[in-house]
Amino acid sequence: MQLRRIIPWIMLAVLLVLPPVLPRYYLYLLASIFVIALLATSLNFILGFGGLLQLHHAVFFGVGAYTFSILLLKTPLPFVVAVVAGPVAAAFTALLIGWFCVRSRGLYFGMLTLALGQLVWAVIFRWSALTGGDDGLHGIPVPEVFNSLKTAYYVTLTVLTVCLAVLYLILKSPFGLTLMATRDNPVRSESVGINIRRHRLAAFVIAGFFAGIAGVLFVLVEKSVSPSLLSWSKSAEIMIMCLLGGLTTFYGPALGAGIIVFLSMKVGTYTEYWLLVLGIILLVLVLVLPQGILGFLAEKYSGRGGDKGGWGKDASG
Amino acid sequence: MRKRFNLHYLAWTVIVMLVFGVLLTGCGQATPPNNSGAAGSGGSKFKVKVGYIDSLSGPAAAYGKSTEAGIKIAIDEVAKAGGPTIELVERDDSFKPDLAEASAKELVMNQNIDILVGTINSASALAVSKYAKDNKVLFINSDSMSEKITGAQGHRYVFSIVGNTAMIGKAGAYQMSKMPYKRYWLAGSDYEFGHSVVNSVWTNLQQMKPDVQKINESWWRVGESDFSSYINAIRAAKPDAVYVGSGGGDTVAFLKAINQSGLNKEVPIFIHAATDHDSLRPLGQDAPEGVYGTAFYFNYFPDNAMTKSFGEAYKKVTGNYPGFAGLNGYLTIKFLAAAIDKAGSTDKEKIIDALEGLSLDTPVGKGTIRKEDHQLMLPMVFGKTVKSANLPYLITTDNVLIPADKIMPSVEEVLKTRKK
Amino acid sequence: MLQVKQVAKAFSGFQAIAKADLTVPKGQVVAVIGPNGAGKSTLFNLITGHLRPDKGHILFKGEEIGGLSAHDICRKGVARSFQLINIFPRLNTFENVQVAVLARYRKTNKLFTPARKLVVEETNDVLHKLGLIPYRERLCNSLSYGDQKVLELAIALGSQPEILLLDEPTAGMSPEETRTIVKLIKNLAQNEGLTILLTEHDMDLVFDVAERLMVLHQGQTIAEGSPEEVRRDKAVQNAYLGETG
Amino acid sequence: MDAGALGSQLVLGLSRGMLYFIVAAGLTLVFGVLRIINFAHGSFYMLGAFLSFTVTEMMGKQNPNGFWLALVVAPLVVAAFSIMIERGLLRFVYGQEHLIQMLLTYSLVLIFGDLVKMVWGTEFKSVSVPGIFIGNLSLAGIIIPVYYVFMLVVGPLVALGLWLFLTQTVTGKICRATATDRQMVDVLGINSTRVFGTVFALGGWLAGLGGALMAPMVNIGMGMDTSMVVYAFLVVVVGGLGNIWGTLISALILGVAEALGVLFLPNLAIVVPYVVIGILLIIRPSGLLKSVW
Repeated sequence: MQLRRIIPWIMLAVLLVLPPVLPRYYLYLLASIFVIALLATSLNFILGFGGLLQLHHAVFFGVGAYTFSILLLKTPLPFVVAVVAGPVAAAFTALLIGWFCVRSRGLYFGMLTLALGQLVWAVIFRWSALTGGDDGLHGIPVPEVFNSLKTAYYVTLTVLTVCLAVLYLILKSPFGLTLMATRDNPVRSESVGINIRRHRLAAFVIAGFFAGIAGVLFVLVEKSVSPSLLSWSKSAEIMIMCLLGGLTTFYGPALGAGIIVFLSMKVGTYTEYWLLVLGIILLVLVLVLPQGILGFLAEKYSGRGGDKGGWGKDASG
Repeated sequence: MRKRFNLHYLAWTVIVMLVFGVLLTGCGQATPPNNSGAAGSGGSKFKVKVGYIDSLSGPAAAYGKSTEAGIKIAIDEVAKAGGPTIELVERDDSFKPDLAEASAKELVMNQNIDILVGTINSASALAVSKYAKDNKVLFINSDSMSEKITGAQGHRYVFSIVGNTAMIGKAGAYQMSKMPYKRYWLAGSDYEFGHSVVNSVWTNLQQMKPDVQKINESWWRVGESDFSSYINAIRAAKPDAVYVGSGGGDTVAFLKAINQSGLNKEVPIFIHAATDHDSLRPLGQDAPEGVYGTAFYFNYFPDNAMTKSFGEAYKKVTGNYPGFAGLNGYLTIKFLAAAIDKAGSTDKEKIIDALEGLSLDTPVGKGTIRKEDHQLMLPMVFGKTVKSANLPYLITTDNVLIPADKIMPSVEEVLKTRKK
Repeated sequence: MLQVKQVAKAFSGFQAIAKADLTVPKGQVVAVIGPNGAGKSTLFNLITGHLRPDKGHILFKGEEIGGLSAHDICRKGVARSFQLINIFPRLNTFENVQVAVLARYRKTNKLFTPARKLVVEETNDVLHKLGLIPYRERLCNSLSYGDQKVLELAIALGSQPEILLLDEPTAGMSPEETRTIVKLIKNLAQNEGLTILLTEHDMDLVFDVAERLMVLHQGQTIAEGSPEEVRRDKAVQNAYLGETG
Repeated sequence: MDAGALGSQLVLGLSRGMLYFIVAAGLTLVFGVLRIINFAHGSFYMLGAFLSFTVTEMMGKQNPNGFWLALVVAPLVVAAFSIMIERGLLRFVYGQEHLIQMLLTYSLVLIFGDLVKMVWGTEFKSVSVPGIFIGNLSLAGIIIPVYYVFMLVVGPLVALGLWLFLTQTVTGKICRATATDRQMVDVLGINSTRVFGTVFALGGWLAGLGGALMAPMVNIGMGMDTSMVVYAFLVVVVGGLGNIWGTLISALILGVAEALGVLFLPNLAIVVPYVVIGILLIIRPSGLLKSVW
């Protein structure tokens, strides 16, 4: 129990002192892992803790990234405004999509997020005057300081840490407790006076907001955007990260993101069949380790965490 | 309970073994296959690592794989002829621009490579180009036909070996302006490539032949499976001619639909790359006759020794004759190798200087890299599809070589787009 | 306090409730009885807003609540327990009740205050009342069946209702556990002055705790009144008591 | 705008709708009975097309019987694959959550994508239309390619076959009952998982049939799985998840809407289906017909 509390702090300390000794490339790789880790954690906020089948989370990531890029590239608005606008636009998109989706439950919710997410994708793909269509936007003029990999590393790490802390606080707050209650038992939640639709919508918007932050970070690191950011294969990839790390655990998705991003790079250097490898990993995971790595460890070394029933049995209710 | 845990250990073992297995088997293949016969001849003293990023899987894999084959053939040829030894480091971007950019960074930062080539996806090429600019590494665009690469977003560190949408449009308009048709229907795949080709054709055609009219335009989604309703709408409008700007896979499918509907017998149709071998070969005898098309390359025209030798070399490796994507890869390496020899160095800045204005003989004729915008100027070919007497697929007839100066946008025009 | 008037509900052709009437006076314990499939659970679901009545009125303190959503009805002061265990399996006992208390105080939207510092006293109060304090930190799917049933009740009490609906509170319980529950119910009614509406199989229990009965048969109210009146009612004897002997 | 063009467009729209229906029907059937969102449906479709290519190649490219043989063989092989997947993999996750089941099918998408690339390579491929289907049929100013007439026959035949299967056979009846009320079926002592294999195979067969039917019209290559499966999902959602007749209606609406969009708004045709889908979803968020959900 003690150890579990300390590990995140140790990780943070190690990551803080790493840059001087790390080769450039690994700084970059870690920075992009931080971005994806935030994205995956924001998904897990509603998927693992809210029990909502969000099948197209990359949409909010993309909307955040695109809003930020377009404002920087095509308007004279100051950097700070663009930084704020990205997540806000993502949250607003989440509000729109969520408003339709929370009326249905379980798989139907999932299908609607998928369908509506594809609509957003189509808009971005089509509206080439604004978004550059499938060519994307490149050379986003982010302030000079972000051109240094070290800055990018520390900025992404700081934002990730702060966002994880905030998400953690939210999960431990009455809002989070209630969210988990609606996941565990929607019917009962209603009958103790929780407006589950509104509560789920709020959670959906929060998750969209944090995905938007990840989108902004992505642009800071990569300085370009393209519609593939909000393709559904991207969404599936994030879901795989959550599953790999453990859906019922808080740090699982971040761990999963680290593993998948790192592996995709490593495997990519040896073979063009990375997707096959990913598919096999996923298959094995689903069949024998559905509670994920951290879920498994939690189950093994302490009572709570990845519990037997697994995830979201009642989410379909 | 016991059984459950055993299962978990099994899972862990399988995952760990899988990961290591992939890493290990990968290591075996990691050495590039092309430098075997090279060093022996004691030729050039230059050795260089080139990073190659392309879509080797995903919807455009057909072109990526074809370019890859062209590149490998050129590497062998260059080495045998005593040129630089080129070690190719490949990365698959699966048609995803974010993956392409990440791969570029990995190649540059982790593998210490400062020459990159690729990629069929325009967004990938633009992203890699931008990264190359910021980090002062050389990027030679081998496949992407976006005119932004050497146009609006061009810079010192990017070169393009393949023709672009502006050139395609100008070449198409040049040929169409010689024909009597006035009322046009425009159509295409609804994405950047389709729109820029059609725009370029239409603006150029209006300049060359002011009395042309556009009846309407129609756009289908990339990967459309059913063209009958589009063909019916075109048929109903009774245009004099149709111009189509469609992506690779869509071109094949659209040609098939033309053949089934017989539209080619009612109205002249112009499609860029409809005459390309990669579009016609898959269709066998099911391709429509009489469709006009510009292309970057025919493997049988102009009939010269280089055309033949490259065609045969490519066929030996892949089993098929090459289309334009194969030539792209081939020319990319040829120009790079020539530049290294000319520069007498593998220093990227010197290679860039050497590439500027470099001329080489190619299967399509003499090609020169324009100094000002780093775009390769190469003639284009134009022809009309026809059934072949002895081949199982269609070829072209009435072939024309469109000289490079007729299809290149002027330097001023290009540099003006960069100012904006 | 609660009035059900001429309520009807059908499920794709099947008339679950044809014509139900019920009056629950303030401070009384009222029981709805009837054979299996008489529509007792459906009636409960109609009152608590999990289902929407096709016809008729449901009045709570003179205010129409028929057709309102479940959470709105709960906020007006109607809480219920469920026949089958219906708790939050992956929260601990304390949190299970805390959720209800938080909802009662409209504090579920607080984002940044740690939940463990909020409404602790109120929650502990409820746990104490039902003797669940020893299990405070236990993950509730590790509790015994009987304790889970008690927790079920505790969650309902967490909403601090004015009227409590108990759907088969002793279903599946051992005689000893049943006695505990009966004691709890009596205690709630007498000491807390809570109005209680319950359905129950165990007739001894019903006649022990209920001050008023309503008999539902094939979706219709066939009798309503004091236990003695109902016991003497001919229709009831035919329809219900007669069958069970 | 002459009436002939409008008429042709309507008929073409219907035939396009039939195509969507054939592919989407399997998806919705599997969803209704197994409650699994089968992402691998697109892979089955792709497999059907590639198998059809192989069969026609083996028969000789110009042999008209190749097409017919492919139409029989390809769907059956895909169905066989489906059974293997159901028995070998899916079976073990029936007790699991939706997400887990869904991700299992997604892993198949990844695996099949690369396996197809390994087996068939990346070059574009094409299947010939048999000679009798080349050309147009002309009737009262309405011009339709013969192959589309064929589609217009096959589509309703498939629908009819499904209807007969679901209403006249015991397995079909169990399927319908399972889709409507799983619990009730279990209470009646019918082991509902028993029909899962059959249904999954049927779903695979339909996808394979779709692939084989589309093969003569499309360019067979990488990526045809995902471009189709997303579209099929939209059709299924609009129709009402799990409801085959809803899928039929929504497929036809979308097909006709698209065809009319091409005629009247040719430069915006691509957004028409999305607008239609958006409107339908706003009007009926849970699909056109009552979903079994």
